[in-house]
Formats: sequence, C-alpha cells, structure tokens
Amino acid sequence: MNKISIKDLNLYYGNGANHALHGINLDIPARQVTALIGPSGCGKSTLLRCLNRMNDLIEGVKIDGLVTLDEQDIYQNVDVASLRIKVGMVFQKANPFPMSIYDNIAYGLRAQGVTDKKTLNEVVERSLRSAALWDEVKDRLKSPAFGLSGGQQQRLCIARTIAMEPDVILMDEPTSALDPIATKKIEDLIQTLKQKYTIVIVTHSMQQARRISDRTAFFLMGDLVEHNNTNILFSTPADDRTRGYVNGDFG
Amino acid sequence: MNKISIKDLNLYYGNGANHALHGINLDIPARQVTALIGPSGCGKSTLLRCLNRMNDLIEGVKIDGLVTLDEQDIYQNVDVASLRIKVGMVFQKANPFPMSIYDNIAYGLRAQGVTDKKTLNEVVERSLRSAALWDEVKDRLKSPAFGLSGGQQQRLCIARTIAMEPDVILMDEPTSALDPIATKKIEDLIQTLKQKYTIVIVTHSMQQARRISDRTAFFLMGDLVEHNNTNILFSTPADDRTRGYVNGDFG
Amino acid sequence: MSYTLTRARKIQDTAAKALIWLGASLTVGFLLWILWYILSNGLAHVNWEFVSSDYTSIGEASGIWPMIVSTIYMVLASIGVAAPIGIMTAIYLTEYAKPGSKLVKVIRFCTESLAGIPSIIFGLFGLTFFVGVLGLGFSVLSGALTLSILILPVIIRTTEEALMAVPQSYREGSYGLGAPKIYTITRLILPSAMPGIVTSIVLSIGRIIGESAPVFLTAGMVARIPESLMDSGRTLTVHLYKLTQELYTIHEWNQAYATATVLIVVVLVINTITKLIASRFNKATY
Amino acid sequence: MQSASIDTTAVPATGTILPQSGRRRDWKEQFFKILFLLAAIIGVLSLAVIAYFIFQESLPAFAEAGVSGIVTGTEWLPPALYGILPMIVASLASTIGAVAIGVPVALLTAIFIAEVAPKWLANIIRPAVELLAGIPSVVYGFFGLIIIVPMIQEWFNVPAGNTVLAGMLVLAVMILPTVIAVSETSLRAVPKTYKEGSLALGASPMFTIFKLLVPAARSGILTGVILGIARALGETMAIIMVMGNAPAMPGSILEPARTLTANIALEMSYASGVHASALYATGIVLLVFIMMLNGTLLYLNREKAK
Amino acid sequence: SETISVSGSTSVTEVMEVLAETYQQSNKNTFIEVQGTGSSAGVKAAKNGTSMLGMASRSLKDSEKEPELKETTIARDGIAVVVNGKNPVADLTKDQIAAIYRGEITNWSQVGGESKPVVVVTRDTASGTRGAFEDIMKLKRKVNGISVSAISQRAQVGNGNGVVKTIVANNPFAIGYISLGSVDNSVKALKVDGKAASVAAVQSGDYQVARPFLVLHKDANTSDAARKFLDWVVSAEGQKVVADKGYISVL
Ligand SMILES: Nc1ncnc2c1ncn2[C@@H]1O[C@H](COP(=O)(O)OP(=O)(O)OP(=O)(O)O)[C@@H](O)[C@H]1O
Ligand SMILES: Nc1ncnc2c1ncn2[C@@H]1O[C@H](COP(=O)(O)OP(=O)(O)OP(=O)(O)O)[C@@H](O)[C@H]1O
Ligand SMILES: [Mg+2]
Ligand SMILES: [Mg+2]
Ligand SMILES: O=P([O-])([O-])[O-]
Repeated sequence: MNKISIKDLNLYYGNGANHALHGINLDIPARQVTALIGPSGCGKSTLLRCLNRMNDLIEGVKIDGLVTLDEQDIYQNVDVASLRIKVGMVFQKANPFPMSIYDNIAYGLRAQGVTDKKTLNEVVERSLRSAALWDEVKDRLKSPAFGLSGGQQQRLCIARTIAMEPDVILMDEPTSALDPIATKKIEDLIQTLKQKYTIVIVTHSMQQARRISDRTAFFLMGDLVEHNNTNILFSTPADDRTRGYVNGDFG
Repeated sequence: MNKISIKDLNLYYGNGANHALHGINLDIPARQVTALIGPSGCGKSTLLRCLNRMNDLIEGVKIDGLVTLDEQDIYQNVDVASLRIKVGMVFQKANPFPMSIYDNIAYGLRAQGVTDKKTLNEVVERSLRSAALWDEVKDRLKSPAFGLSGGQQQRLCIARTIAMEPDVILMDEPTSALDPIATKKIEDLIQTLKQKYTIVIVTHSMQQARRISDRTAFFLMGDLVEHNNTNILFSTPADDRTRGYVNGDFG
Repeated sequence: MSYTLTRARKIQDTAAKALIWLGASLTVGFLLWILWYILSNGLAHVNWEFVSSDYTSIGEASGIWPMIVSTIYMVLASIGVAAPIGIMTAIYLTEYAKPGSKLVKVIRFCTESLAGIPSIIFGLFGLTFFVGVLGLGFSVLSGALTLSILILPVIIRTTEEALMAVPQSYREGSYGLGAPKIYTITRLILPSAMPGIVTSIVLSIGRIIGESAPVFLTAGMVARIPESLMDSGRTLTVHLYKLTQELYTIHEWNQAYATATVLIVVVLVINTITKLIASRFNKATY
Repeated sequence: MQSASIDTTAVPATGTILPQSGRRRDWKEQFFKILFLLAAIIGVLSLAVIAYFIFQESLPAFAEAGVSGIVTGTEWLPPALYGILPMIVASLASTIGAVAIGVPVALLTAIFIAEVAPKWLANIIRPAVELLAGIPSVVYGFFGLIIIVPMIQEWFNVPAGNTVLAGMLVLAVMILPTVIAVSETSLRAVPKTYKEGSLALGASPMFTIFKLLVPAARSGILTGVILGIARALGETMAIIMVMGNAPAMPGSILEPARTLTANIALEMSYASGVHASALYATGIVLLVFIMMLNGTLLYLNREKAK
Repeated sequence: SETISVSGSTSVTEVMEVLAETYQQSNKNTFIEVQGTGSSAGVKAAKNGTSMLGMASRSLKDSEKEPELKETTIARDGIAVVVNGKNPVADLTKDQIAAIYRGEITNWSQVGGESKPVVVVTRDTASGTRGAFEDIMKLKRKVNGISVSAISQRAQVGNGNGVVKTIVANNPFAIGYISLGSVDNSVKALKVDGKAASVAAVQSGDYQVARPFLVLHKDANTSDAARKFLDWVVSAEGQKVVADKGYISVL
C-alpha cells in the first residue's frame, strides 16, 4: 500500500525563474524506508519539503502536480497543521529553538495541548534515549539548547520530531553531523521506527542508503532518474547515470 | 616544523560550569592535514575554534594554556583580525551572509580593502571553481545565497574561506552535507591546498580521515586520547579506546 | 499513538486568530477615525494657495509654506544630529562593550528612564542651555539640538535591539574571515539591522514633527522661512498648537484642520523618503 | 604573511591581493572604537545633564516644602502648598489604564502585521501606523476633546467628560505606534528557521506565534512596551486637553485629574521662584517613578530569562 | 536690517505679532521677532537681555521688580464669563460667580437655572486672565499666611482661550471665562451684575473684569529701534491695531 504518492510534481522557485523539480512521479510505500539520493543541489530537500508542505513558507514557490497522503490530496482541503503532525520532518540544518533542551522536546506536545508533567517527562526521556542523546544531556535538560555541539543539536532535532510519533517521518540527512556510533544508533532507530511508521530519508551516503532503505530514488538536476527496490537499484541500475553515480565514477 | 602548537589547553563554557577541553597538548605540523576525530560532543569544534580565537565571541568562555602559531602566542599581543586572516575557518553549520553569492565570496577581500573589479571577479571564480560550485551558480552569482541548497551553502562557505588564501585552514566537517562526488572534489582541493597551507579538519568519517590526513588526533569527552601519524593511529592504535572507536565497535 | 489536532486546540487557535484580527481592526479603526476626522474637516480648506503662500498675523496671507519649510529643516537637523549619535551609541553598546557589562546596563537604564521625561522639560532645558547659556538664541539649531536629546533614547534602544537580533553566525562568519570590526559592522551588521534602525528613525521623525512645547521654547515661532539654522522658525505643529490654544474665529478653526491635513501629508512624504533612502543602504537581501 | 596561491597556475599571491595594512587598519579600528565610545558618552552625558538640570532646579522646592510635603501632600496651592500626591495618582492611573488598553492592542496589531496579514495588507498598515506616530499630540488632544470627551459625557452620564478615562483612551491610542513599530520589527527579526521548525512539528501558527516567536522577540517587545509606557507617562499636550486638569485627588476614573506632566506644562510659563522649582520637583518625581518601573521590568526580565 | 527681539506671554504674543507686522510694513528694514514663551520667561528675558523686550500678561511680583526694569502697559484685555448656548442662565452677580468658582454653588438651580450640576472651567494659574479674574472676583484666600487662589480644586482647567471655549461649547453645564476678544457665537457671554461684557463697557469702567498686557525692557539692553517700536505701540496708530484685534486700548 502506498502511503504517499507523487504525480507529475513540478516545483519552481523565484516565481517560476528556477524550475527545481521536473515532473516527479514517485510512490512511497507505507512502513518502509525510502531513500532519496543524488548530488548536492539536485532537489532532494525540495521534494522532501513538498511532502509536508514546508515549501508553502518560501515566497515565490509555485507547485503543480499531485501529492497524496493516504489517497488524499495534501494540497487541497487539508488542515496543514494536522498534515504536519502526521508528517514530521527533521531539517537538513539543525534548528533548535531558543529554549531549554527539555522545552525543545516538549514543544510539539505542548502545542497539542499536552500539559501533564508526567507524560511530558516520559516522552522527553524516551525521545532523547531513542535519539542517543539522553546520556549526554540528562544532567542539563534545563540548559539552553544552543549550548549543544553540532551533532548534539542534530540529535535533538531528531528527538523533537519523533516525540510527536508522526505517521510519516521525513529526514533530511539526519546523520550528517554524527560520528559512526551515533549514526549507528540513529540507523537502528530508523529500523525500529519503520515497523510502525513510513520513513523518507535524504542521504549522501550510498552505504547508508543500502544499509537502511527498502527503496531508493535517484535524482539528478531536478529529475527523478530512477527509483526501485534498493538492492536492485544499487546492483542493476536501469539508467547509466544511476550506475555512474552509485559506482562513484560520475561527474 | 610545527605550524601550531597547543600546550595544556583547558577550556570551560558557562563561566567554568562546563569543562569542555582537558589539558590538550597537540602539535600541528605545517603543510600537512591534521584530522580531529571523536564522537559527537567530545570537543572537536571547541578545539578548532580555539585556534583562531573564535571562542572569544562566546560569552562565559574561559581558556587557559598556550596556543602558538609560528611560535607566537596567539592569545597575547596579537591582532585578532590579522590572526584570523592567517587562520581561516569553515564552520560546522554553513553560515552564508544575507547577500548575493558573489558578495559572499568577495566579502573577505573587500574587508581588506580590495576593490578592483577584475581581481574580485577572478578570485570569486577561482574560489567557486575550487569549491566545486562554479558550474551550479555561475548564472546566478547575483542572487541571494539563502536560495542555495544545504550542500551548496556548505561549498559556498568553503569558497569564501579559501578566497582569502589563509596560511592555516580550519575546516569543521566541510563535507558533511555533500554527496560523494562533491566530497571527492573537496578532498582533492584539500590535497592541493596542503602543498602550501596547513589544514586542520574535523571529520566524522574514518575513511575520510584516512584518505586525506597525514596526522590524526582522537578525542573523547574533552580529552585528547591519542594523536599520531594517521596510518599508525588507524593500524596500531596505542590506546584501547582509540582502537574501539576506529574499528567501529565502541560505545 | 499519533497526535492529531484536537478540537480544543482548534478552538483556541481560532480564538487567538480572532483576537489578533480584532486588535488589528481596533488599531486600523482608530487610525481611520482620526484620519477621517482631520481630513473631513481640513481637506476642503486646503488649496495650492494655502500650501504655497506666506503667513501673516494681520491676515493678508494665511498660507503655511514657511511652516512646511521649517518643519523639514527641523527634521533634517534633528535627525542629522541624533541619528549618528544614537546609532553609534547602540553600536558601542552591542558590538564593543562587554556583553552584559555594568556600563551597558547603566546606559540602557538611563536611556529608558529619560525617555519618560515630559518633553516640556526638554524644552525648558533647551531654553536655558542652548538658547541662553550657549547663546544660540531662538533658532532652528537650538530646537534641533533639544529635540535630538529628546529622541535619543528611542533611537538608542530601538537600534540596540535591532543589532542584538542580528544572528551571531553572521558575526562569526565575518570575524572568521579576518574582516575588521568596523567593516563587519558597516557592511554586514548594520544592513541586517536596517529594518529596526528605520523604525527608530521613523518613530523619531514622528516625534520631531509632533512636538510643540519643546520646539517653540527653543526654535521660537517666527512664521518666516528661516534663512539659516540660526534663524527662528515655526513648525507646522507649533502653528497648529497656537491655532488651537487661542481659537478666535471660524477661519482659524478651518486653518487648524487644514494645517493638520497638510501635516499628515508631510509626515507621509518624509517617512516614505526615509525608507527609500534606507533601502539604498540595505544591501542585505532576505 | 606567507605568499601563496591556490592554483599552481599564475595567480596573484596573497601579498599582492591583500594590501599590507596592519598598522593602518589598527589605527582605523581604534579610531572608530573611540568614535563610538565618544558617541555613547555624548548621548549619555546629554541625558545626564538634563537629569542634573532638573535636580538642581528642584532643590529649592524640596528645601522649602520637604520631600514628604511634596510627595505625600494632597493640596497644590502655590505659593503655599506644593503637594502632588493627587497628580502622582493621576499619572499612574492614566498610564496604567493606557497600557492596559494600548499594549495588548498594539501587540496584537504587531503580530498581525508581522505574521498574520497578507503581505499587501501589511504593507499598507505598517506605514499607516507610522503615520499615527507623526500626528502631533495637539491633534490627538483636540480629537479627544471634541469626540471622546462628549462621548464619555453621554455614555457614562457624567457632568463633564474631561476625565481620567478620557486621558487613558487618548494615551492608549498615542502609545500604539511606538509599541507596534518596535515589536513588529523585533518579531520580523526572529530567524525563519524557528518558525519552520515549529510548523513542521504540527504546531499551529497561533501556537508558534505566542509560544515561540513572541518569546524569541521578547527583549525587543519589552523595549517597545517600555518606550510606550514612557511615552504615556511623559505625554503632556494631549492630556492637558482632555483630562480636566483639576488638581484635586480624583475619586474615580470618571473624574477630572491632573497628571504630573500637565502640572508642569500648565504652570511653568507663569511660575517663578519656589513655585517654578516645585514644578521641576514634579519632574524629579516622574523620573524616579520611571526608574522604579524600569528597575522592576529589568528584574522581571532577568528572572524570566533564567 | 535690524532685528528687535520680543519674547514672553503667549496671550500678549497674539496681539504683538499683529503689531509687529503692521509696524514692519512702514519700517521695511526692521524685523521684529516675536516668541511666545510665557510671562515668567518674558520677565527673565527682559532682565538678562536675552530679548530686548519682554511680554507679561500680569502685573509683576515684588520679587521680580528691579529699578531699571521699565513696565509699559500696551493694552488691557477684558474677560467674559461664558456658558453653553443651551444654558438658560443669562446674568449672574459677582458673588454668585465667586461662589460657583469656590465650589459653594454646585447646581444651576441655585442660581435660577435648571437642576443640573455646574461644571466649572477655569484657566491655568499661568494665565494672566485667571490672575485678573481672581482679583476682581475676590477669589483669594490665605493658607499659612500666604495668599493663594480660592478657586475650587475640583474645577476643570483649560490651558488657553481656545480650549476653555471648546469645553464650554461642548458641555451644556459648563461655565468658564475667556478673553473678550475670543468670544463668538459658539458660547454665550453672561452679563455680570447686569452689565454686558463689551469693549466699551470695559473702557468706561462699567465692566471691571480686565487685566493688563505689559511690555518690559531695560534701557541698557534695548536698541533705539526697539524703543521707537515701543513708542509706536502706545501711539494712536499702534493702539488702533490693539482695538481692532478686540483688546482694550490704553489711550
Ligand atoms: N556554547 C556552549 N555552551 C556550553 N556548552 C557548550 C557550548 N558549545 C559546546 N558545548 C559543549 O561542549 C562539549 C563539546 O562541544 P563541541 O561543539 O566541541 O563538540 P564536537 O566534538 O564538535 O561535537 P559534534 O561532532 O557534535 O559537533 C559538548 O558537550 C557541548 O555540549
Ligand atoms: N529558496 C530557494 N530559492 C531559490 N532556489 C532554491 C531555493 N532552495 C533551493 N533552491 C535551488 O533548488 C535546487 C535544489 O535545491 P535542494 O535544496 O532541493 O537541493 P538538495 O538536493 O537538497 O541539495 P543538498 O544535498 O545540497 O542539500 C538547487 O539548485 C538550489 O540552489
Ligand atoms: Mg538539501
Ligand atoms: Mg562540532
Ligand atoms: O502666556 P500667559 O502668561 O498670558 O498665559
């Protein structure tokens, strides 16, 4: 069953000046990990941001085509906030809020009216543990999130998103600032999460895509070149450009 | 010859509350690439920022110990701006300025009073080419840098730094947001650069450290555990913790 | 469990949104009401002759051209003195002084406190000090110096806030490139803080144009085009003040409303020009 | 500095691109640092001189009537009695009222312009609000006198509408531009990434505004509010025209009253000797009030920041 | 050309501006600069020479008098007691007016009007008008041996003829007093002790509610031109201007 389905999606930045996505067609199956790969600037983040309508916030963005979540057009008659509760997102650049570590994690729940201290404490601890950050910050939950290292901030943002237990989790290079150990933990987390949730991940690491994803889509300059079962895409790519890229002799 | 030498360096955040670097002793040889590795939050960025006194900008930071550049104490009787021209830095989080791509690159030179159009054009083009960004942005040099993708912003910041041709280049995970191809290009650049410059790089990728660095230093929770010739450190580490980390079975 | 938007939340949201619209409507409502009040009474009496001719008390001419000119002089001179001092003070406080230092706190405390001193006291001070002690006499210069002190707190504090809101990563980036402090400030920080600085200037312009007592106590009220900064001049508001304090005839009423109408146009024009000028400095693109 | 170039090809070496200007730059940096410091000193000094000027002028009155005779005296009968307690009450009441009405409206409007309104509408309202800042207080006063005062007379069925309430309403309108403009700029200066992060968590725009953006802009908003309060406390001309200025202690907000500022403006042109000095003393009391207020706000802000 | 500086009382300013302009028409190379700063400031200015001529709308206090300071009365200003046009009351005695201002009479029915509260409007103590009004109505009392105003502390205070007039015009219960020259049909002038307020009545002494307009100067601080102007002001020609403006000539 497809959780998300993208049909003929075109996206333009700068009021049409920059055609960033060219007629993308992609189905994202439920409870699987779909990886988006491709060279920097090819449109991966742009596509990801279409899935929870984050691009609405950028001025001069024009979108046409169809994106459905559970068969429902997300650009029509949809309450955007509810959509984004269902479709959570971890941004490419860690963006902690100017508040304490604890409040950062509790933020999303509080936004839904959860005020119960016990629930909040539980969720905060659980999320931080899942994101492999708990041990490092458990003694400074009340200190500002800005005092965290780059990788810690990235894990904080992951924890903040999974605290909401969304249906679909969009992750834009969630381990880019992480060391191998932390990366391993996040990858394990993704494997656990996919039993319940649908995950779309942007990654630059072929190894990572191979390790954790069920399906992979390869982008090049705004085009979706090829998408397939991860094993197939990496072993027997249909397109020359894909082969070149995954074998590392492209460009 | 040692370009930079660090002696008994201690650093505290939050007016002494958080002891982030514990008595670091490290020599950084000229015209070589030194890699700093270690798990997220161990103090790599903190150390890097000590080398061009970037930590001066953070409130409540206390430093003791000695850091010399070309045998000169950089914390005593030194013009900080001149120091930073000599010791350039690429930050962990890409931080483009709110101006056009061109102006971002030209910024550093203009700050030194370079106004000649031709020189600026040349330097901008050369720097962007070196950072493997020229082809993607050559038609939009005058558009705002905020309209770049994550990886493009990262390369922009690299270009901005090398435009200044500093003696020492500090790079905090310069390829974290880059695909393999772009990463390869930046690594090649680093190899070229090291013929003339001294480079210190923070990286999470063991492979990268192995590929490009001459010496590697391994950090753990604010301690410098071990530093050595890269080959030796990876093949026959002296410390168990180092072995565990580089073999990926740590933690 | 996956969270969904609860009904209660939705209601709260709608309520909050309604409140915001209500607040904005109230403001706009007041604004329209006052504008309508002025324009409906004044517009009919504004004509080219009124705007362009001189003013005499004998009643030969009752134009307001000299007042328009004096007002513009006053704005230029006051902003010319206060804006550089205020902005530079704010720069010193945010970029040079140690963050959170005593000095910063003391200065901030002083400026905020003095913002509440009634303007007439500034006027009396100007009358004693600039007009008297310094011997500048009743002149646009005395007025401008007095008003400069009056608006200084607003410029300092608002600019300071704007500077503090500039992301630290810009400073890091610039200093990391070895850019000199002054270059970083003029080319990166000030342009990024421009919206806040413009706000402070526009508010100050409003204050300069809108004050009466501190102006006539220092710049006087001679209804003639000042030939230099050392001449006395009557601003539109002082003129209006005089008309409203001693209204004798219906003609004066009409004049008062017409003056207020012209004043609104003058404010609009000056504000627009200010923003145009500022936008030329503001190279930063968002 | 080492001369070197990135490419092996012929490229100008560092030394030739960058002017060798260590000394001159040092000098320049130093010059500007001193210039800015000088500006700060001039700014603060001029303000200090004014404070000193008021203090000095007020001394004779304090000498004659005593601090308590002035601050706690209830009768203002120059040249015999110089009690300004009723005026302190009136100033506080009118300011508190104005702030209670004006600040929420202003904040909501600022939020509206910065976050809620479509761009075209914001672009109309913003300059309109700035226009409001340029309308002279005499006009507000006259507007109040002709429109608001008779309205109060009718609605509340009081003999005269020149009351504390009229003052509150007029002041509330008058502080709008300051509070709106400063708050709105601060809200706009909040980094976009905060908003993105919040919305991506499914927080509604309203939650984002009130729980994230407003706290992030708190310092600027507070500045706007303080400047607004100061404006209300210091406003003179408009207040004189609508509040009735009776020096007696007001029994309710539906009675006339005289504020500290009105007292100064009303009598200064005529007063001489101790009477004039007593008016400056009124100014000192005002200054002390504002300082206390600022002290409290500063303290509150620090507590909250913790 | 020569400039004559005149400053002081705002009320005197009204007539002084007209006098100055009329004078300038026949004396082209004199310019008379008139500034309204208040009576006290006018006295001070004349004493210390900041202005050649000072204006005051009240008699000098003993403390202000100096032997060299010369006083010239240039006009007298009649004062009319006014009520709202809707008020049936048309005539009051001085005693009744005084009782109203003392706060002893609080209802119009006590003086033959409707049963409505009296809204008392007075001028600021700064006004010469008020000074004269208090003198004539005997509105003085002693506190601690010092003579002070006896006008009720609850009376409304307006700071100018225009404001008092507007309050009275807008409030059916109000009573106020304004300069005779500013009376028009928006308010109703009362008869006092059966005598209508008019210029003729003031001049003949029938209507006694009036105050002097003074010009002060020291010979040492004044130019010949200034003294010549002052002489002209009290000449028949100057006094005609005074009368035309609605004030009472001193001839
Ligand atoms: N501004 C700050 N205030 C307080 N503590 C800080 C601050 N910056 C970093 N720290 C803490 O100091 C420690 C070292 O941080 P640092 O940024 O050097 O880590 P790092 O090795 O660069 O990690 P990463 O790979 O995640 O970027 C961390 O525990 C971090 O939480
Ligand atoms: N706000 C914007 N305005 C204009 N152009 C944009 C904007 N954001 C992205 N682009 C452009 O659209 C293209 C796709 O950008 P996108 O961020 O989707 O790339 P990406 O695949 O995520 O790259 P990276 O791996 O570097 O993050 C790029 O060429 C980029 O420059
Ligand atoms: Mg991206
Ligand atoms: Mg780091
Ligand atoms: O200015 P006056 O003294 O006449 O009120």
